[in-house]
Amino acid sequence: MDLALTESQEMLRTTARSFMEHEAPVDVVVGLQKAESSLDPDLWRKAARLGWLGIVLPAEYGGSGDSLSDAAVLYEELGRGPLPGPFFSSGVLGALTVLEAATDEQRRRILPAVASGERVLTVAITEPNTSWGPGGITLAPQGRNGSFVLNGTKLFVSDATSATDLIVAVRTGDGPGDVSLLHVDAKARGVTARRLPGFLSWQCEVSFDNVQVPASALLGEAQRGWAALAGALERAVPLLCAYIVGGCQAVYEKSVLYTQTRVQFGVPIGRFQRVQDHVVRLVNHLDSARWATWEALWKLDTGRPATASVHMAKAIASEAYLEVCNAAHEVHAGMGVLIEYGLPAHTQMSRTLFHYLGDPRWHKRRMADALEW
Amino acid sequence: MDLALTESQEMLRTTARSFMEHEAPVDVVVGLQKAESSLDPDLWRKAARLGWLGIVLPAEYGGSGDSLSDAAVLYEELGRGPLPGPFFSSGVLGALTVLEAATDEQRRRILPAVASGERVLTVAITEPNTSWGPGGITLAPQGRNGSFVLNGTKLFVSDATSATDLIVAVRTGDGPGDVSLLHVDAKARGVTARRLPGFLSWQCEVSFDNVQVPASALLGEAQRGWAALAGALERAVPLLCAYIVGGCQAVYEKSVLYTQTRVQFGVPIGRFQRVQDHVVRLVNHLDSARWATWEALWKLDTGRPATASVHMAKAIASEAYLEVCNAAHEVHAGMGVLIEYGLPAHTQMSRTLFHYLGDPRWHKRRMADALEW
Amino acid sequence: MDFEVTYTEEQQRFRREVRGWLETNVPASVSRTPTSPEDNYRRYLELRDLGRKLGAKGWLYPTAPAKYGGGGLDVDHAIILEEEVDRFDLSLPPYYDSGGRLGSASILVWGTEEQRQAFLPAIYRGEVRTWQLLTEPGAGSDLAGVRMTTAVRDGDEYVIKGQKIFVGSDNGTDRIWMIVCTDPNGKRHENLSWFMIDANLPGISMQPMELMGTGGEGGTDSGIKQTVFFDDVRVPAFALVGGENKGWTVATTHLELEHGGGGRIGRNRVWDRLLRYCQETKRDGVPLSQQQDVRDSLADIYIKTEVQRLFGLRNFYLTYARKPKSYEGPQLSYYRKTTGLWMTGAILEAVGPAALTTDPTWGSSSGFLETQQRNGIVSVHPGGTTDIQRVQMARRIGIGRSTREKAGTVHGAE
Amino acid sequence: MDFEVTYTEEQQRFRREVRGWLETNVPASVSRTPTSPEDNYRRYLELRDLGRKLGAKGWLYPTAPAKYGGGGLDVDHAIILEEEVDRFDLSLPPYYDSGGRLGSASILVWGTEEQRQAFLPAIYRGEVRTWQLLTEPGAGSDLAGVRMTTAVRDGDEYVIKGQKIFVGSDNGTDRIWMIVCTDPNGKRHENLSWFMIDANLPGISMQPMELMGTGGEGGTDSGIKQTVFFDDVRVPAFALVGGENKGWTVATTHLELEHGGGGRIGRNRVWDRLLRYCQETKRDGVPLSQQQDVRDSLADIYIKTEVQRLFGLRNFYLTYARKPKSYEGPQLSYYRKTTGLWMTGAILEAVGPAALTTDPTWGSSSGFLETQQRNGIVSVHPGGTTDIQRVQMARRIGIGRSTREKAGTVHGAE
Repeated sequence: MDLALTESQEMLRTTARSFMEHEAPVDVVVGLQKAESSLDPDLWRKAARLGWLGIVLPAEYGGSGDSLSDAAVLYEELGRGPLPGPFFSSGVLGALTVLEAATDEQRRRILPAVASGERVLTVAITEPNTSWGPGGITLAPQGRNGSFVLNGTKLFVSDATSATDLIVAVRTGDGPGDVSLLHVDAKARGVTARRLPGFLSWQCEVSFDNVQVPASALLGEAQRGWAALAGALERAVPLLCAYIVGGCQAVYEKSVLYTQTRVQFGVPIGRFQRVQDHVVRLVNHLDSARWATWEALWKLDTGRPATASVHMAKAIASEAYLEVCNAAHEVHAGMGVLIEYGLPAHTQMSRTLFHYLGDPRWHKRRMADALEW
Repeated sequence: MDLALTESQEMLRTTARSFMEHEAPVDVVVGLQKAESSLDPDLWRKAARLGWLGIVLPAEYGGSGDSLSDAAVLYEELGRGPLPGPFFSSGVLGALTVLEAATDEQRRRILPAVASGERVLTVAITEPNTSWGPGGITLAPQGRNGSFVLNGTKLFVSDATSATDLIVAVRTGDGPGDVSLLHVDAKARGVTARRLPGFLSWQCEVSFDNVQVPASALLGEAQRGWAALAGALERAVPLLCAYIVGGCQAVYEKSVLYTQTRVQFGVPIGRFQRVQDHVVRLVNHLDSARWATWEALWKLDTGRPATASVHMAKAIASEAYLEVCNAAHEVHAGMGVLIEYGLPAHTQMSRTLFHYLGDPRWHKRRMADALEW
Repeated sequence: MDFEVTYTEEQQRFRREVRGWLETNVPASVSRTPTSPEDNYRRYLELRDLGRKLGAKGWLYPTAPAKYGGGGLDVDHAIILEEEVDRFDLSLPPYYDSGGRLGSASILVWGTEEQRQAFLPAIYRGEVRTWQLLTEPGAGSDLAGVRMTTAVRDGDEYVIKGQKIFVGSDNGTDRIWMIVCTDPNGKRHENLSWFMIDANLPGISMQPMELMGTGGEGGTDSGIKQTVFFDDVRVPAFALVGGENKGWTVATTHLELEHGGGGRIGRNRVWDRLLRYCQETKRDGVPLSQQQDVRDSLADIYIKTEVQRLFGLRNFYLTYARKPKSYEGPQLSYYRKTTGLWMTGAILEAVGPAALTTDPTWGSSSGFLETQQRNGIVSVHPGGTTDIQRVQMARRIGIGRSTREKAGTVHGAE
Repeated sequence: MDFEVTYTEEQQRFRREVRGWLETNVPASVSRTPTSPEDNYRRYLELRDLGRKLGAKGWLYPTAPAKYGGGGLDVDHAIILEEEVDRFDLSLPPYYDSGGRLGSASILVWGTEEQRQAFLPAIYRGEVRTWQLLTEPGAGSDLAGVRMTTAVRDGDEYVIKGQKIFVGSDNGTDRIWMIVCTDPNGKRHENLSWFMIDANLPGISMQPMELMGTGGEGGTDSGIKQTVFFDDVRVPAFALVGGENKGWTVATTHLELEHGGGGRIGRNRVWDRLLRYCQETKRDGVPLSQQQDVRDSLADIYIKTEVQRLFGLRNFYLTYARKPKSYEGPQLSYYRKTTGLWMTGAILEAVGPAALTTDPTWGSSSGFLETQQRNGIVSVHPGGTTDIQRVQMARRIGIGRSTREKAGTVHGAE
């Protein structure tokens, strides 16, 4: 048993922490919040140069071939911002989906450009019914002679306004899992991506209006799309959880510092039991998310059955980030809701990720199924 | 609008409070806890003499014809003990069920003896499936030529070990509500009542082994039993809630007193915010239960539609008593779990009444149905 | 007990009169959700105009004494008025005027006859709106710790310097009232003074603060509060209410009201709209309200709003029947705030991400769900954090201190 | 990271050896739920006998130093032992001996070599059981406030007077250790002393306290604790561990362990049995575990037990890898207690009133659900209320005081 990071993980953490402090301090993160696209070209180039965009990809596809646990160290640091940008959408979920679904030729065509940052992927799964299982996919392409025509809408697609390539899950049969994945050019005629307004962080509507998709756009085999996506999700979700853990950690540190420095009634407010209790609640959620996430990563990296652990980690992490932000708002009162202070960026992200890729109730039920109760 | 008690209600409260202080202080209540029967003959006689056993009955049946709100004043005081005994089982639910279901002849035969305390009723509704709706009633009498034979089990029957007469809900048809009520002598051959052991307050198993029941035992008409019972429950449940409110109030007062007098770290523990927060949680639950209960009573007494309010009151009160006791245990630590201190009698009662006549989830769903969402 | 206000025939006539008047005078356009800052301002002016019309009839502050320009009506008539404006999703006043509502209560209790005559009519008639200035960078929960903003007597005037934060809303104000420090070396609670002043005096300047909540006066933009700077602002000594260094005592009046002491009647707007949304929105062909999960969440949410209504009703009764109160004011406030915050999560779980967007297609109508998601958080701190409200409750229950604290007085000479 | 202990071939052989030994030596009868006080005592004697056999092999306190009679085994072997006894629903020691477990840790750290040799072997070999005596009527959460029980030096002896409450369990004890006041006028934390004494000395008497929980040593009767009276009890000065007035320092060692600092591995017994119960019990023909409501509750309960397991694992790792700890000890304890209390409600809602009865027909097997209903409440206070555990957490996080507090030492000379 060893619950410490390895030496190389510690080094990666130091690099990433320093990157975040210099390139993405709170004013940068706050400044990006209202942008239509989450991608800041300068940050994106630098991240690509550090090899972060291909961190989960094997070397043969231009990646660094790191373990998921290694990548989690990076995503914890990115989550501290919370740094916007399609890091996860493209570099993790997009990359792993292509890796799971595509033919080797397709992989070689797509993935190196993902690792280098030239291509930006996002995976379009859910629709207005907002279900994250295969049953929620109803968008069915027309046309048969090899090519496809798409008409319809995908919703809550992360970072679609900065994507160059969309991986679209479509229904191609009547069986529950008869889903195929199409690789669609985000600039193709008839494709429109729009950031949804409100208390959401770069979740987009993508609409397809008579979009012509060539036969070669089918990733791998038809009807095998859900199996591939499920495999990619199982490995991607714990990295989203790591991003959340990093967010929780940053909010925790902000809150502790505030209780130590904010003076009311002549003493730092951390002396008041009620304020302490908000912090206690916060750290309990943080640690729950952290250890559930890391155990799931360990199971995946060591080839153990991990499905139940992954669902549990997402359920815990989703709830944790929401509750951590709530507790932080109680600690900070007025200061916490000032946009420029930076806490609202976490709060909005916590709401966004609460449901993204499945909310706690959905994951708890999948967990129970996986445990075969 | 007037949220105060009437003058006569204030008088009843004073009488009942004084009765409880003299006849049923904490050592009496604690002393009764392990008895097989909840009925203390001396207390029962005195309560009868005060007219409390017929408080919801019209004068023509030997009762005092008080409103439900009047009766609620009494039941709040009894709940402070919490005073054991079939006050509610016989004097409220039993009496109202007979009133709703029976023919005038039957009422005249049964009810005056209930008001005088000679007969002790209890209503046997639920079975091993522990559902409180008509669907949960599966015990079906055999025999047709007028008389009935009962074989089976009723569970969680309150105070059955002190009852002289059982009102048994039986299934007499295939329709969901095809239920009839039989008036069974608790001493009849083949009837066995047994207090269920454990963290339950006088909830009993009643088993029927070839029990012969004459035709005259049918209360009112066949198949009309559920309608009658539903009518009785709608009026009885708020009085059970009032008993719970009284319990919550007593636990609240005990807890406040303890925080004022228990000294640790050189000050009364009430000075600590964490201790205060247990009390705050407690009083919020207490007041929720109180006002939901009294609004339901007011609706019933003024002939307004009250079904949703009654379900809401029971859902809130059930949860409140449980949480109030939990908070009190956090306030009291070790002292609170000493049997002789009296808090455990409330804690056990709170668990018992959590589910009795329907748990919060059941009542919330019935409330939603009643509101026609 | 009686949980309902019973109306006489005269009162029912009054209700018909009010309803008819409102149907004529409330512009249909005020129900819109503003789409831009300019639109927000236009809507604000429409509401101010409505306020002046209500004020002229004595319906803006219906129970305020008639001799100062209020309605002089009894509680029953006030309830009718509130219920009727509530049908238009409005309150009295129909715009952000908590400074007027709370400030006028303090003046009525603590002002001299001259001050009442000078300050109250403009408020009651809707001619001015008023912001309250309490919080300072170093004095939030610890309101009695106000030190940064000071006033020094100079002849017939006071000179005010300093800074207040988290003030008001958008679109400016006519009047402000504030607590300032008039004795920097004085004892706590005996060193503050309460002033009612003109918002346009030389030396007063404002700078907006962008908040996570939605617009203070409607709209789905970020909420705006102000930082207000005082640079040697000269105010007449007449602006001092309740006497020098008596400001804390004066403030307890409005704090009791702000902490829920006054109670509330009326329906819960979030609930009504949430239920309607769940009944009208289908997922996989079935209305949300018919799905067991959502139904269970709705039941939980409904029950909390009902308890809040009951606590509000009780406080309303205690206030107007002049019964003694203890912890009930802060209890209502605490319950309302914690319920609002809890509800953000409950609604998010029940409704899903549609609760997070103002998108006209994929969100809820007028973005009201998204507004609740933000404001359920932002509403937790103004008027005292939930921590402070528990401090109040504990003191009044009699466990926080060696002597039990009393509720502030909210009745004045009438 | 690696969340699993990896076993060498030697360790796997050891596991087989332990398993075989336990299968031979654990009487099948100990798994019964005692039905009477007499039966409870008989079962206790069986467990003590098992303890002596384990002790003789060094398996009762496996990581304790061999030179004092412990097992001298490393952590991996200890884990194997714990996992194997856990298969019999037992722990090490297999009876209530927290006094021995916590007391021996203190002696190992703070005792002299002579004291270690005198006190430890009997504990490690299972020859004695030990109760701890801490709480007094006036000193519960405020343990440092012990004043009622005093010890006065008289030559080579101390004379102890006073009273301790909430002590031990049923069936008596051989040894006791306690904190007493040795300087009534001394400074807080510098006026207590720590004694290890024989439970049968003249002047010691006990009186049972009946509690709401179930029997401390099994059974579904009321739980029993003791009030212990000291009437001029003379103990040798040798019984004083750590020096006069150093008792608070000595106590911090056991408090850290008691507050979860040591961590825990192993499965959650309530969970395993609850799941099995819900799979085996049908309602209306369908297993509880297949009903969506119950399934959702089970998922919530499972997740909390998993988090508790992960916190325990982390603390276990930190302890035995000798990594610095901060708030993790009290966090585990706080989480365990609040989860246990919460779970009483969650199980009651999921399973219904069957959770409340020990009835063999209508309750759960051996009444384990009913036991959880009681003990989930009763377990909240021993070893520090949840309030006190939050005090500890806050201090160690560095917000409760001006200087951050360190975790107590749990390692001694080995």
